[in-house]
Amino acid sequence: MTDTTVARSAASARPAAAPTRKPWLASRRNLERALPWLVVIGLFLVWEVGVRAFSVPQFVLPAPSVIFESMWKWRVPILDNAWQTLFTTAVGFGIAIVFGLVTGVLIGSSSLIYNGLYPVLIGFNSIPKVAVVPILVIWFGIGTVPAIITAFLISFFPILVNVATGIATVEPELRDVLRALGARRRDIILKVGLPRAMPYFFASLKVAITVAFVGSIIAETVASNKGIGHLMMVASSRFDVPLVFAGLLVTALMGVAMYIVANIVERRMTGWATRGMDGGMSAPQG
Amino acid sequence: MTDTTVARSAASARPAAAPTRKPWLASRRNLERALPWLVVIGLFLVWEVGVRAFSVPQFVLPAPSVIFESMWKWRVPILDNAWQTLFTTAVGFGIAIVFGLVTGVLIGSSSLIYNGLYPVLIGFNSIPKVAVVPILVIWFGIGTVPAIITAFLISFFPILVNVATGIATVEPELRDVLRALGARRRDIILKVGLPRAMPYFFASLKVAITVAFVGSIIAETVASNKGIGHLMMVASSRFDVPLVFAGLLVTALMGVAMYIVANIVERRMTGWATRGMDGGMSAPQG
Amino acid sequence: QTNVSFIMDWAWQGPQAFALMARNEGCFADGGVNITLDRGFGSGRTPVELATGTYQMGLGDLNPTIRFRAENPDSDVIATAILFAGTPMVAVVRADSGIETPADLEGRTLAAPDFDAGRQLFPVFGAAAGFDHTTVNWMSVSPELREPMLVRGEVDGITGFVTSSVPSLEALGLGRDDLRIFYYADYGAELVSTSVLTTRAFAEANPEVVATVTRCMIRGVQLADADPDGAIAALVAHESLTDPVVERERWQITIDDMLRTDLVVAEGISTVDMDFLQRSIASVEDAYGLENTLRAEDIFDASFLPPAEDRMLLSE
Amino acid sequence: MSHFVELDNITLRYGGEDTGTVALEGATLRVARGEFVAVVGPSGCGKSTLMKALSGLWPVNAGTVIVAGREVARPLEIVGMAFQNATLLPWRTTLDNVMLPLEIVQPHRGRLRRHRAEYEARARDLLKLVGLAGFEQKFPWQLSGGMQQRASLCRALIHEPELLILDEPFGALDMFTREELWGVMQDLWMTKRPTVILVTHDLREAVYLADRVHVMSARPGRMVHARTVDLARPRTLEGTYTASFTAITQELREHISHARAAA
Amino acid sequence: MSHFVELDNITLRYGGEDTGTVALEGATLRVARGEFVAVVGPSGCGKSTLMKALSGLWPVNAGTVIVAGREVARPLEIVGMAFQNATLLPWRTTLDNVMLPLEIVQPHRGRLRRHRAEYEARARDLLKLVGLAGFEQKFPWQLSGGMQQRASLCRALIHEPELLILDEPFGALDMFTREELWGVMQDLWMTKRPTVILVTHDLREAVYLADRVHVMSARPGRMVHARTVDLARPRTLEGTYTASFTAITQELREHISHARAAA
Ligand SMILES: Nc1ncnc2c1ncn2[C@@H]1O[C@H](COP(=O)(O)OP(=O)(O)OP(=O)(O)O)[C@@H](O)[C@H]1O
Ligand SMILES: Nc1ncnc2c1ncn2[C@@H]1O[C@H](COP(=O)(O)OP(=O)(O)OP(=O)(O)O)[C@@H](O)[C@H]1O
Ligand SMILES: Cc1ncc(C[n+]2csc(CCO)c2C)c(N)n1
Ligand SMILES: [Mg+2]
Ligand SMILES: [Mg+2]
Repeated sequence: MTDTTVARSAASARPAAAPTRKPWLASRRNLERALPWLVVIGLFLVWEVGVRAFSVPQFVLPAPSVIFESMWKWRVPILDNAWQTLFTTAVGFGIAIVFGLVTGVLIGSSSLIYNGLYPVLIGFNSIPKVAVVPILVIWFGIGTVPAIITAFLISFFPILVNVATGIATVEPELRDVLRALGARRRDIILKVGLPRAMPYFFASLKVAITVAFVGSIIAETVASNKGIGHLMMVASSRFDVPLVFAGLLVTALMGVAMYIVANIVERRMTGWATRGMDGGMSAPQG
Repeated sequence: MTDTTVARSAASARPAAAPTRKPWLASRRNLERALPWLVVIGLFLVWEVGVRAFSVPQFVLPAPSVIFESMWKWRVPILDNAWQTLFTTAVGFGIAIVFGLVTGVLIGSSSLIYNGLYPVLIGFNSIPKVAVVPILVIWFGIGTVPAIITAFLISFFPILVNVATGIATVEPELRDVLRALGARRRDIILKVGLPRAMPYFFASLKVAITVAFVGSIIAETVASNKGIGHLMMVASSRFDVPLVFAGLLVTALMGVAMYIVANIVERRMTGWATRGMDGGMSAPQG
Repeated sequence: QTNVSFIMDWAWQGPQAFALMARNEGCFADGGVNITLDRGFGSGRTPVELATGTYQMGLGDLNPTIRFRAENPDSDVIATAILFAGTPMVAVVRADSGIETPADLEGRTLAAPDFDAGRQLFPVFGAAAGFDHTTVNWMSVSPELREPMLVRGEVDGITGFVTSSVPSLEALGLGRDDLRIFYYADYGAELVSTSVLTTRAFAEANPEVVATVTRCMIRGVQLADADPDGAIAALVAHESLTDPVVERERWQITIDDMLRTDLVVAEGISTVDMDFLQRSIASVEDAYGLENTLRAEDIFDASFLPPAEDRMLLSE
Repeated sequence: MSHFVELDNITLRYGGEDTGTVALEGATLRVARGEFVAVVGPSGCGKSTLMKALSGLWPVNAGTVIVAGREVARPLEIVGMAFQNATLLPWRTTLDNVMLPLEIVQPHRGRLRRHRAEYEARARDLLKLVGLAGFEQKFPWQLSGGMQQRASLCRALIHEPELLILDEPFGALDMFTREELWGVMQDLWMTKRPTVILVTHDLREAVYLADRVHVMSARPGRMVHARTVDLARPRTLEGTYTASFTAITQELREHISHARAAA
Repeated sequence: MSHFVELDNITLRYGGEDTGTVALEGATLRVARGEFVAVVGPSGCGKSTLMKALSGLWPVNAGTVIVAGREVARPLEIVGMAFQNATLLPWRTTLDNVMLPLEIVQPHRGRLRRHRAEYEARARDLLKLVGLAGFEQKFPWQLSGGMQQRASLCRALIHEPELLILDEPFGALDMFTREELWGVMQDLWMTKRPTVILVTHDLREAVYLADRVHVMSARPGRMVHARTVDLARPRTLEGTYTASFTAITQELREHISHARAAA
């Protein structure tokens, strides 16, 4: 989205500054690359210092150093459980992408389906999925399946909404290009609707990935003998708050990892939407 | 999005069919209006029949009739608690809108902020909010505040993502219209970025509303003496599964109600994006 | 009037009704305490809430508090009264499962939440009943899935509190006759249960307040024991979602299985045998693999109790 | 004789019965197979609307639209259309934009996968013909306005449609590029003989290219004049400076002037 | 004398050092305050790019751009620009689109709220002048191509900027509407005397309106010829058919022809 290198063409980037400013540009790019790390490190520092300064008890909020220690100490079970959660989430998320795309296209391209399905979907999605997990467990037994389904159920909706909106707001001019060729509805969706909706599809993936993790983890806390959710449950049941936070941190890491994957795909596919420029509203030199 | 009446101008709707087809059109519009009801009623019927046919035990899945009965029986406390949840959710959601808009604009308009904040936000949002509630309780005490904060924390992210994407993918041609006037960055965002992002902002509200409910309810199950979450906790701790489902159903209803409100505002503000047409990909007559 | 916020051990149910009776009688107010009674979220949460200062006093099964103290040596959560001396911890199996004695549980699968006290103190049960608890397989489920798992036969048994599991199973269609219930206490597990908790710092700063709250909680148990229906009525008035029939039964089970131990009937509520308590602490520490460091006097302070004659049960 | 394209007394209204804008009212146009017809008229008179009606993109409120013997209810496969705005798809390169119709229209659609190289060569040739060689892999927003318009023209031609609808295809071009493309268009028409309907503001262009020029009235648009151009083919640029040529443009000029004044 | 607009030997490249498209190379243009200058050249030669450079929308890679005595680093408030594409904001009505600059540019920005009615009247007058009376409340997509272009022109004029940059403002209009607007432009220029830089493909238009016409080479664009038009003002449409007028257009024609051929 805010990438400066573009798919299929590097010839499109606006000069971000006059040539004389190159050194600054270079350092800006470096800054951009370094910034997430700086933010994270800064956050942890503030946290560590805050916890120590106010001597917050460990069972309230453990210091990052304590969490890292716990992470290292329990690295084997953490990796084991993280792997399980990652797998569950990825599968549920994968199903959600397919389902979200298909249903999004249907809802976005027909006001009948839109009117018929949207309220029901909204209603369903207002329900906390924790409440649905027990039913899934009773139907599918304890294990991976309920977690996958939960990850799916929780994450398809953001995808669906954005795909539907993307399809429904395609500029009629672009649609007419295909219609004028006598294109079938399916072709119009494939050649105009979906490409046009891509930037928003990828935006929705950012949301969907995070909620997919939330979904599989809450399912694991309700009924599972594996996964980060289970690990956090065990940890909290023995007051091991640092381990709980280690589980949260690992989840966050996995979320970011999945985001990076999605981001790479996004940059390849939606460079056109930002014309390969710095995606900002700012002037090239402003 | 798929509205046929447009903001400020009724003169824009495509004729959806040749005049001779009017009666069919009329019945189609009626169908559209009736469809959500039909779908809901159909769903409940299938559910009821299924439960009876397979004599599913009540603790697995109570029949709708049983749920409605329970809803009626406990109507006074349900309304009481629903009101609390609605209030909590609305407040948290309101804060999320403001915060999501502002942060979305920042992230969407600066690749520096984008790069610095996005990974951190993704990481944070991958964490199940249930795990954060206890900390909030320690800081803010048991009651409404943690629930409001949870609703906020869980629902700002979808808004932020879509606003940021909307701002970042504004067509450079439109941006240049303002830039050529020497407009300040703030003006460009207000006059082009935000209007352009509106369809996606409203799309995100659909997601955000539903997760806001999820947020306040899970907070209520962890720390509150009021609200639908509390009700469901009480109900589930004595295995009153029909009452749990009654709570879920009321939540779904509230979600739909908030959606309808958002939808009305949306239709007023984003008619331009669909050119006031049936939002479909279909030909006027196809 | 001193403000005290008090957290219960669980949602408002039959076993929690007594506190409301005491409050309705005006016991706290008369003693100069303006008490706020909040629902709880499990006995494990209470010591944490007290240690963080979110609440000044609370109610909870003593075992999680023992563990909390042992694992956080700096913390100073103490009990000022043990209201229910009998432990509600049980293992429940179906009567037709072929499990006749606790030893038959070996190699079987039990369902319970990770934080379930019955599951966490299962080693104490194993040691007392003389079987190898390590051969048991556990299935981690949330509380609302525990009993359905047993009903649907997906596990051989569950652990939990008799006050919660038995009414739940009845609601799911398994009456007492269909069940075999192993009370940990019946096999010699030396455990106590629901206690009035606070921090030592608060108690030393506000001795009268703590004494009043402790006295009134005992008073509440006396009242609720003498008038169970009145207790449920108070409960219904407080929590409109209450189902009186279920809660009446729950309270009755609490009276029968947890409150009326021989010692309490003979010498009054919160009459504590310190040797028993010390052994109980040791068994908890053993169950969690902790060193035996906590002394009974460190965790139970009898000095806030009213005199024994004010602690006798009123009924009979 | 039945015509290939037959618009009969059509009315087209954007929006509702009372509030809507009536863009066309009683417009009639007949074009024989293989004819080259131009439509001229004042800005906003309904030329683009007429094109949308006859391509089936927008349904008419009254009257009939018949193309190739069948009433037009939805857009036809046999049409190639260049819109007034280039409307290239921004996520496709210029080459991919030009090749779009091949992915949609039979028989190319079915053959595209196997004969990709051949079709791609055809697209590249077309692009070269309009002066866009070397820009095949650029995205539309990397082209100038006139270049976009030329790419859009290629897209209308690539699948060699029977009916070509061109809405001001040369409007954004300088005179020389424009005149060059007139020649290209004329060659193409004379070899393949598609039916062409061209909207233009340039009377020289209309007379150079068309067999017949229709003049539209101001909105609501209808045909007020038709002028057959019986100049010999192939026509040359020099020919546009002859007296017979300028007489025709002059005549059309007057009619448009009237049409505008009447509004 | 220092010029109001001074582009000195500028180079502008889209994209990277090696792979990018060089759109302008060594282009130089000087315009005095109050002058009316036209720029012509073959399609894709860099005319629009030149406008973007001089309005500060796109930074140059080499050379200097000076407007009103200061080097242009970012767009200036004193500019009114009509883009080659109308680029009206689709969520605003025509009237609101035209009034957009008033919401941005001082002193109008500060006065708009209190003097709304007055400004709105001005906008309506402008719209009427270009023949768009009655379309104030329509959305851009409810206008024809030519109507959109006219609205876009109004937007460039509404705040009476000192420097007007017009990129083919009349390209989508029929001859009559176009000629009418030439008159409007000339009147406006003669009364308010803004500095105007006009890009056009129509040599008659260039010579009718401008004090000087610059011819650009094919890409990479630079100025290859400048022709001062010393015809008396106000110029008339009849004047465009005089020999002195056509001599100038003919001369320019030849230069463009050379510029194209050289590429
Ligand atoms: N989508 C639309 N909705 C409403 N009105 C429209 C729409 N499109 C065009 N109109 C109106 O219909 C009339 C005719 O428009 P049309 O685009 O056909 O004109 P045109 O002859 O092509 O003009 P130009 O030469 O300027 O392109 C105009 O008055 C315009 O305002
Ligand atoms: N955003 C862009 N990115 C990359 N290349 C561009 C971009 N804009 C224009 N170009 C290239 O720069 C060159 C000049 O384009 P420009 O738009 O200035 O031409 P022009 O003279 O205005 O042409 P026309 O008369 O067709 O409008 C063209 O070759 C074009 O491909
Ligand atoms: C560790 C632990 N603490 C509390 C409860 C909740 N609970 C359910 S029934 C009951 C009655 C006893 O007073 C209590 C306290 C639990 N299940 N596990
Ligand atoms: Mg048109
Ligand atoms: Mg241009």
